[in-house]
Amino acid sequence: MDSIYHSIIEALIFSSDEPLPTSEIIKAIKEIDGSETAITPKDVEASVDYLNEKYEDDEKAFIIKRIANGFAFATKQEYAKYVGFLSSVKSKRRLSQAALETLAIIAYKQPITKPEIEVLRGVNSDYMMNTLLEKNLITIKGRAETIGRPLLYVTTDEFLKYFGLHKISDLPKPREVDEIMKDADFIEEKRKIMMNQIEEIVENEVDSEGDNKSES
Amino acid sequence: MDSIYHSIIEALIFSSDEPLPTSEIIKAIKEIDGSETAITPKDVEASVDYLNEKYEDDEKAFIIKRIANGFAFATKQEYAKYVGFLSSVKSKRRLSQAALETLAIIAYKQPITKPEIEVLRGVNSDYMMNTLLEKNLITIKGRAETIGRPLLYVTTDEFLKYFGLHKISDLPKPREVDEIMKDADFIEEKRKIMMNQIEEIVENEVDSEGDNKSES
Amino acid sequence: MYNINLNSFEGPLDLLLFFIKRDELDIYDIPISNITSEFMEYLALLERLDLEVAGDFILMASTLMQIKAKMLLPKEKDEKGEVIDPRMDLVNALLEYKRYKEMSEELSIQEMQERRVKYRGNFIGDEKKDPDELDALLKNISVFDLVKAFKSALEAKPEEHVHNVEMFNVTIEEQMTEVLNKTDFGKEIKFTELIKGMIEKLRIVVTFIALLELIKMGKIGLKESTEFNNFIIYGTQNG
Repeated sequence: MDSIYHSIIEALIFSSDEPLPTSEIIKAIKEIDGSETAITPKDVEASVDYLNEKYEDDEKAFIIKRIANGFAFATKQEYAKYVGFLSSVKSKRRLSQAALETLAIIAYKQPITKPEIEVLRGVNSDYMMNTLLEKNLITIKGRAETIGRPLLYVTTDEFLKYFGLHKISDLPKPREVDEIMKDADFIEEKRKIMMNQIEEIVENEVDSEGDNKSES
Repeated sequence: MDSIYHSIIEALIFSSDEPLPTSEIIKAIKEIDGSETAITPKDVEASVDYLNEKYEDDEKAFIIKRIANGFAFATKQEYAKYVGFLSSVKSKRRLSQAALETLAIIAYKQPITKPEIEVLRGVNSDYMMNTLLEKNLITIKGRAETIGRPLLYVTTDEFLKYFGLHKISDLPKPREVDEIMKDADFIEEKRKIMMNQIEEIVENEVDSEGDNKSES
Repeated sequence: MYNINLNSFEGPLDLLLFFIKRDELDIYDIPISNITSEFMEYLALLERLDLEVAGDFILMASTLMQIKAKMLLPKEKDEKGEVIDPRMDLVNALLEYKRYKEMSEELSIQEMQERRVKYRGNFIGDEKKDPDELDALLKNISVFDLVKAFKSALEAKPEEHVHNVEMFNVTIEEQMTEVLNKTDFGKEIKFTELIKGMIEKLRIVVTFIALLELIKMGKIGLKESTEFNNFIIYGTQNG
């Protein structure tokens, strides 16, 4: 592949306001330069890797992330403090524990019906489902073939974007039930370490959010 | 000025939703790094010039432009063809709200004639109908037996596939939709108030038991 | 988090897991009698506060009592002759729930990390140009579309000028020049804008013919407009 395509791929991803799939990149290039242009998904991947290495070397403040089935430019975490101060985009409230729990079940078991979710959580989940639908983190996709033909729920691309995931299979694998009780605190510990690392920054962010501290 | 500020300024301009004025950049930096940080508008200008020179040297596909009293990243003109193609494809792909509304009416009322759709929507729907026909989401199925024998429209298998349905009767019933969207805020609010009340009391009780190891 | 923070209990399963963890119980051998009384105390507390107890908690209370009762009866056996533990279903439910609770912690980590990342904020400065090969230009526009747009433009004109038969001098050449002027340097103009203010049908007809002529010469291009029965004309020559 000609090295000019590094720049073209860079321009395409840079100009897209949503994560750009490999297929769209190839389509755009072939449309402009002719359908005989030799460019494969592998070339695109290699090009993105090359670009990211360059950004790293040149100490750029941003890189190309693989997210929601596509590529998108994003700032590096080091600059979270500064950009967090400026922008209001992310000063949205974080999801509640109940919302995360419901989302986890849907993410791992999708497509799944509401009754199934409620059995797993042990609580009525009307409100949570409603909230997640409104936030466009989940959506309805068809019906189950079981009695009553309940609606089936799946996660959306917005879900992937919200959590910075490339595809659903990038989610960490849930552990087998047997393992769970053996070292039940494993993940909690991991989370705590993580929390401590970034606590300071998160606090700054929360401070600049200002008004919504009612959740804990 | 410390060279770290090149990257910070880069990150700030990159992530801002609007063209970012020099004053905002200085404000953000002083807010995070302390008001005594020595950084002047001239430093910011110099930094942007430096960054742009680097982008030029490294043959990046983008530069920082001065737009409307602020700085904003922009892809270079050399790539306008590619960027233009991408954005035109995107604008065509998105099912607009109007198209969706039309599609919904057809899905729930099929078979239906164009005049009936237009009565329901209150606007001429030629363009929308054409779009939906083109995308193969609806099709023509015979004529109504009424005066003028207008064409009858129905949804296609493509439509079912897109929404993950087996048959049209799998669409959520209007009643179900009401239920999903019903305002559960009230219940949630009540729950929160209740929980806060109990929390206090229980904490007091637990404290008085004296045996609780307090973590976190 | 050993303080009882009721806000953090997402339901009866969550509460039971809390008891198990706090008292370091073996989940496979839950002292059902103790845990039932703990659970009932919690419900009593809710009642003492005169609060409506959620149905889910009441349901769990009754499940616990059922298990407790079964524990006192002679053990049932399955087809293989193995003893059925009345607590088995509850244990499985707790483990499965615990599994997703863990995953929600993972999601929470992801959420925190993602919140520290920002995507590109504004796109107004990007140079965009539609592909300019003739094929691409006319891709979604057929002669039929042209005629349709023409027809609708004519129909939209008021009828009152029909009797005003006037002489006026308008030539195809003049209109071609006008169109070229308006589309100079790759500028764009909508068809409806172009014919705006043209009262006489003849002038519109002549302008339309001028357009066709210019397309044939490759001096202008057409592309789709999002509006119905309209299209955009633009110059293919820079100057």
